[in-house]
Amino acid sequence: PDGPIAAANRQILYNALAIMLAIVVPTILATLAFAWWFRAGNPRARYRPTFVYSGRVEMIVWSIPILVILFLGGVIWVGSHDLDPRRPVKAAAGQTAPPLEVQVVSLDWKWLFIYPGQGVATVNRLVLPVGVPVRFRLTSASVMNTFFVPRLGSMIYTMNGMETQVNLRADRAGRVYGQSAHYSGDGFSDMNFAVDAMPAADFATWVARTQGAGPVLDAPAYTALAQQSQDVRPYSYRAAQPGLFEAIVMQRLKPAPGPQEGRGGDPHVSPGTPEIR
Amino acid sequence: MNDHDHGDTIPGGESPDTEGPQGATGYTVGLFLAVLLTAMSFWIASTDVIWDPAVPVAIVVLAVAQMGVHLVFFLHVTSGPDNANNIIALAFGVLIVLLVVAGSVWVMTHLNHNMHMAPADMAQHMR
Amino acid sequence: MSTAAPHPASFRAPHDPYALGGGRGGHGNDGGHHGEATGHGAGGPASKRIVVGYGFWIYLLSDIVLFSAFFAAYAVLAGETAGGPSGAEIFDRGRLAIETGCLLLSSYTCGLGSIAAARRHGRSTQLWLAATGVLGLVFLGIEVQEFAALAAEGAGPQRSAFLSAFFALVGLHGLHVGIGLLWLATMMAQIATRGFRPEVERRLLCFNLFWHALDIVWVGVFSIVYLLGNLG
Amino acid sequence: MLGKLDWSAIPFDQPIPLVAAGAIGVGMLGVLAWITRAGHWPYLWREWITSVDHKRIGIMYTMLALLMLIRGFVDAIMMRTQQSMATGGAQGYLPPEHYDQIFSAHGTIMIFFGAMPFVIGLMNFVIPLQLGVRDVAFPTLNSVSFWLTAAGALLVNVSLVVGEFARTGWLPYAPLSETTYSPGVGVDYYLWAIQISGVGTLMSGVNLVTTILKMRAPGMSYLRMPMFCWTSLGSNMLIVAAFPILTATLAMLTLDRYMGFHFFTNDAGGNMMMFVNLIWAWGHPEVYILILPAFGIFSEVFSTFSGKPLFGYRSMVAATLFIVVVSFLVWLHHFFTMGAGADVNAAFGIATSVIAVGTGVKIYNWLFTMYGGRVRFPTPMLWSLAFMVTFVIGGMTGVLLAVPPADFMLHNSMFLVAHFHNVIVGGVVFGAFAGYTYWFPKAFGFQLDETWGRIAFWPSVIGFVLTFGALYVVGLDGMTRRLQHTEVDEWVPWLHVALGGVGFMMLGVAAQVVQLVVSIRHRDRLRDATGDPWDGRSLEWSTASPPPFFNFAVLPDVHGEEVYWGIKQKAIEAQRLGPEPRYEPIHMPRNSATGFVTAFFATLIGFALIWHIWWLAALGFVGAYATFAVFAWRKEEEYEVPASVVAEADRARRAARHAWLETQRDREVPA
Ligand code: HEO
Ligand code: HEM
Ligand SMILES: [Cu+2]
Repeated sequence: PDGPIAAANRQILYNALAIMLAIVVPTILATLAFAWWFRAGNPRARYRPTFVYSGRVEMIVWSIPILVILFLGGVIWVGSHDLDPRRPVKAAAGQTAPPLEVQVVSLDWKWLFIYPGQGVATVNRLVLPVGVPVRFRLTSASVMNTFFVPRLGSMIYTMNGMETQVNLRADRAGRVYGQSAHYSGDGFSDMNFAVDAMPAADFATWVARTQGAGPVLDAPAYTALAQQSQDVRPYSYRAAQPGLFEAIVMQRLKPAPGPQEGRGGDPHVSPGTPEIR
Repeated sequence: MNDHDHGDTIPGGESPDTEGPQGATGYTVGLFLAVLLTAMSFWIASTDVIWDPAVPVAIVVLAVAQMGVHLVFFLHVTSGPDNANNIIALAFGVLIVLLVVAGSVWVMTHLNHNMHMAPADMAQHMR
Repeated sequence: MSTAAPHPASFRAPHDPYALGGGRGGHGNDGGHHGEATGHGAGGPASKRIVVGYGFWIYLLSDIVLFSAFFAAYAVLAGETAGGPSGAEIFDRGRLAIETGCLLLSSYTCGLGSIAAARRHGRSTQLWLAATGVLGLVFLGIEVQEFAALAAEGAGPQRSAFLSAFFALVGLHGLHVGIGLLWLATMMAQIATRGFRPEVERRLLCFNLFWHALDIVWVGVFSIVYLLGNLG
Repeated sequence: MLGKLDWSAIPFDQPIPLVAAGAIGVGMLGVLAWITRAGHWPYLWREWITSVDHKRIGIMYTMLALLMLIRGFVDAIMMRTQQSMATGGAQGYLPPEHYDQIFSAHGTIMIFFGAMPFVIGLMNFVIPLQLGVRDVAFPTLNSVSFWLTAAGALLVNVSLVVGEFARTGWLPYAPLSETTYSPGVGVDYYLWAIQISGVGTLMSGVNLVTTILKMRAPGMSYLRMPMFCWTSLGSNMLIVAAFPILTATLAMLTLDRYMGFHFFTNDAGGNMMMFVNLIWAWGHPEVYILILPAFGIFSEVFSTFSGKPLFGYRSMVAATLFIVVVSFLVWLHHFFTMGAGADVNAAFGIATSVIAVGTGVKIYNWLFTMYGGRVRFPTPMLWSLAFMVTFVIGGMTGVLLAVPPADFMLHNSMFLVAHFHNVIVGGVVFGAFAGYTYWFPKAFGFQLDETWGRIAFWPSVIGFVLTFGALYVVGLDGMTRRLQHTEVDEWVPWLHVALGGVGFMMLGVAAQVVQLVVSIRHRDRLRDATGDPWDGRSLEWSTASPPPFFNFAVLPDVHGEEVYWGIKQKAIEAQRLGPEPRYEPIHMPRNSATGFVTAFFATLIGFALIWHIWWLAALGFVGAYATFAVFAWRKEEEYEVPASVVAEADRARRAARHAWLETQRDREVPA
């Protein structure tokens, strides 16, 4: 599902890498060459113990990095603005469907994806139509996480009581890997999810099928989901209560409670703390 | 120049020339100025004479002025020739303080702006 | 072994370092003015007084940076009242004026104390220091009372992020004042038992710096926290 | 009575830490028993524990660092093994709650108790010698600093057996580190260990800044200071300016955890982004605190072993100061992906890449230091060359991460892990090793065995390149950091390569240990009588090895740059030393137990607070104040060394020098 964002990220990355390699590699070679040629045992090398300053060398020494950084600085400025996560992406050529909104909630330790327009929700599985711009609105039920699908591009943090945004687009059908890029506790390693990109028609079918089966996501169901659990298999909700995401962001639904008694992993290692408040 | 210290000075040091009545005078002048500036701050905070949005600015400026008074009259930090090291250290400190405070506020304002839903925004989403 | 080579321009060292003499062998407290020295402070190690005073100055700057982090936190969190009281609702300007007056005056008495000490007037030094201590105690008393009153009203630091930042910043200053008082008491005992020995004088110098610096921090606190906070 | 502490705190069900700690405990008891039996306590107490000699303290710092580097390396081996085992559904041998402690402890120990004490130790040892003075500005404070650092290290290691360590990473991001999500004592161990050692570091920074600015030999103007002193000055200025931010940030987290404050909590208006912001306002300068002294070491090494003064000295000074200031302008690059917006990201991205200019200048000046030189390749020089070759790659990947759109793909990935190990190991650790091998003969009077030095060097470098090269690859392929197990098959071969690399590094570490043992055993053969085994250029080489406790019989009189080099050439030319100086009595600071006692109470307070044993904490504070009062009332800070003692030591040194001059009779001195 590579899309325009991932492509642009990657191109910038490789461009920057190339321009820097162009001066870093010669630097490495020169280091080895100088050390070798001027080794103490080489009678052909001229010993010039007074060569300790040269205006010309200083000029070059300061200006090469400055020039590279000037160029990179430009790339940074333009790139930061062009690829600002909040900036909407365009639809793929020939694609007319309106942008899709997906609300993302990171929980301990799984991902909840809510499709407000479709009324459904999924856990640990993200389904996207190909070519359609997707606007992700993200928050966290407890600690910080980072929403990251390497093949789609830019990552973004999720935080409780706050909303972040990222705009992405998948251009090819298929399944790729998504994960949290920010450590969030013991169950972190299983905070990954499958991303399925499919043609718009298939997406519609999927939505319809999902609406037909599975539990309902309302406040009590969310509260149950917010308990800590690891390695959760993907499943879906046939209906998600409207406004749930906003309620989480506004903290009308309380932050997740964290570890139960024994508190996280092994009770013997972590004696609980009485609440001091 | 004090031969003993080959010209070095330190903040707060009572060097010979500030001894005697001069020294006490310095502290008294400092106290007077500080009281004046403090009083002005308090006054500005409670009066309507100043244009409202300018009040915080005035208070900050007065605070800076008063810090300067303290430095000069109580801590004896001056721009004298032997004071270079003290001033450089102070300048570095002030630079860091400004960077940390202003930088944090700048960064955090942007983050908060991008992250908190404004209530109006919220209402629209809730409908 | 590589061939020896003189250093270019600056090569004019006349003798072996072991032969350096001129009798500058003491531990840094007798370095005279060095004729050929270039640049500031190049005349050999500074005197102990300078070294101690400067070291403490550097420490104070780091302390100011510590405060600045709390100031930054306060600036960021000042609006986060979480439904609890705001600054305008809890700050009392009368009390603030007394606190400020006490601290300012104590800076003054502290300064006079240092002048008395420079003149080796034992009695008046002690008197001025005692005055400083009393003023500091009054300041601290008022602050503790303010904190207790706020906590009793349910506006303790646990109430909101704003109050957390407020209590931490003002409390940190108060903590410094408290430590200063402890130090002051120790100093006075030392002057009483020891008289004006050089190390006592150096410590007195540091105490002075410390106390004045606390006053400077307080200027920031009363301006930014209280006066600006009171504007609502 | 004992707060939260009871038997359940000891992880009887976890064999690995228990056995490890048991082994360490038995080892330590054995050492203590041996010391007791051999009757070494009085000597240790007198000459080391209560010593305020900057050289002794520097050596103790370095020894602590070496121990902790090994401890951290063991963690690294465990992590690499786990990650290469736990793939494709397998869970490996370390469950998450254990693995998470390991990477947190590894990062914490390596940075705070490995790298920091190493560079601080070297600075402590070298700076007064290079400045031509007898000690640092505040010798007793110096001892306090060291012992507080040791106290912090002790607390971290105690967490291995009593309770747990933090499971929040080396920087305890809120709200994960808040009581709600980390109710155990792990984060508290972290907080108190770092606060205690942080105070030590801050005081050490104050001490060394004052030393460099106010305690130089006569004539040693700023532009005559060796480069190492300059970069140390920069590093310590950064300590003084940055560590208070760390202290403040961790204090806020502590208030949250202990008293229910709301700085960074999810509820009541707390703002976790403020934690991230503040911690990096310290964290970024921190990495330059580490690398700047290393830059100084490389400057000394390149110039010594190229037989040339440092190229572009003034340029280097400028670049150092440039880095000091700019390092305070870039911290946001650690959270580009938090969403501050395009303008902020771009500004910090550009500021970050600007650092590459200052660093690049340094790289090229070292390059031209070799140009036209007569380059020798003993171990310190090998480490330095390896640094040049690898660090430019690490720096380059750093600049890559400073490009926000690229960082959006690489943040928190293994690529990042590879970047910072590339600069820390290739820069700081190689620098520390270069410094260690370079100044070892100065400290102990005999050289380290060169053969074993080379044997240690090659596998270390090869292993390093393999390990972190592999991590760059998986990072580019999207692998994130801190994963206890993985499920992506493409990563597996690379994780094995990384494990192989660590295997090589183990050989290197082992060889380094062997080198030390072999060198000590053959110290007579490796003895250096002249005090100047490398044909050095700065003042530390002018005194004996090991230097007498007063460093210099008479303070050197500095005329020009590289004063010692100039004098040496004159002496060789004239075939004689200067006339014997007039020896005078010297005042030296007295030993003091203050540091040790302070650290004892600090450990007590820390432990008591971690376990909520309030009465013990109160007791600790009383003890700390009592220590202060006793210290304040002590009588004589200094004692006098009679001129005869000074003369005797110095005449012995002069005799050795004379003998050495004889051997230089035929050395040509070019015009
Ligand atoms: C000693 C330690 C050290 C050093 C020296 C550096 C040096 C640099 N670092 Fe790194 N770093 C260090 C330690 C860390 N960094 C990190 C993370 C980190 C991140 C955040 C990434 C992320 O979280 O997503 C960025 C953007 C950088 C950038 C840089 C840059 C630009 C430099 C520059 O200083 C490098 C300059 C050197 C160069 C460029 C090479 C030589 C120059 C030449 C040859 C001149 C010509 C070259 C050019 C013009 C490009 N670092 C982290 C992660 C912490 C964590 O998250 O846990 C750590 C520990
Ligand atoms: C020499 C061999 C070393 C090896 C093999 C090694 C290996 C590792 C590994 C495997 C990780 C965890 C990566 C992950 O998050 O998945 C890690 C993290 C880390 N290492 Fe090292 N390391 C080494 C040396 C060092 C040194 C010398 C330092 C610092 C001075 C250091 C500092 C860190 C830090 C700060 C982290 C991050 C910890 C965290 O995620 O919280 N390492 N290292
Ligand atoms: Cu950084």
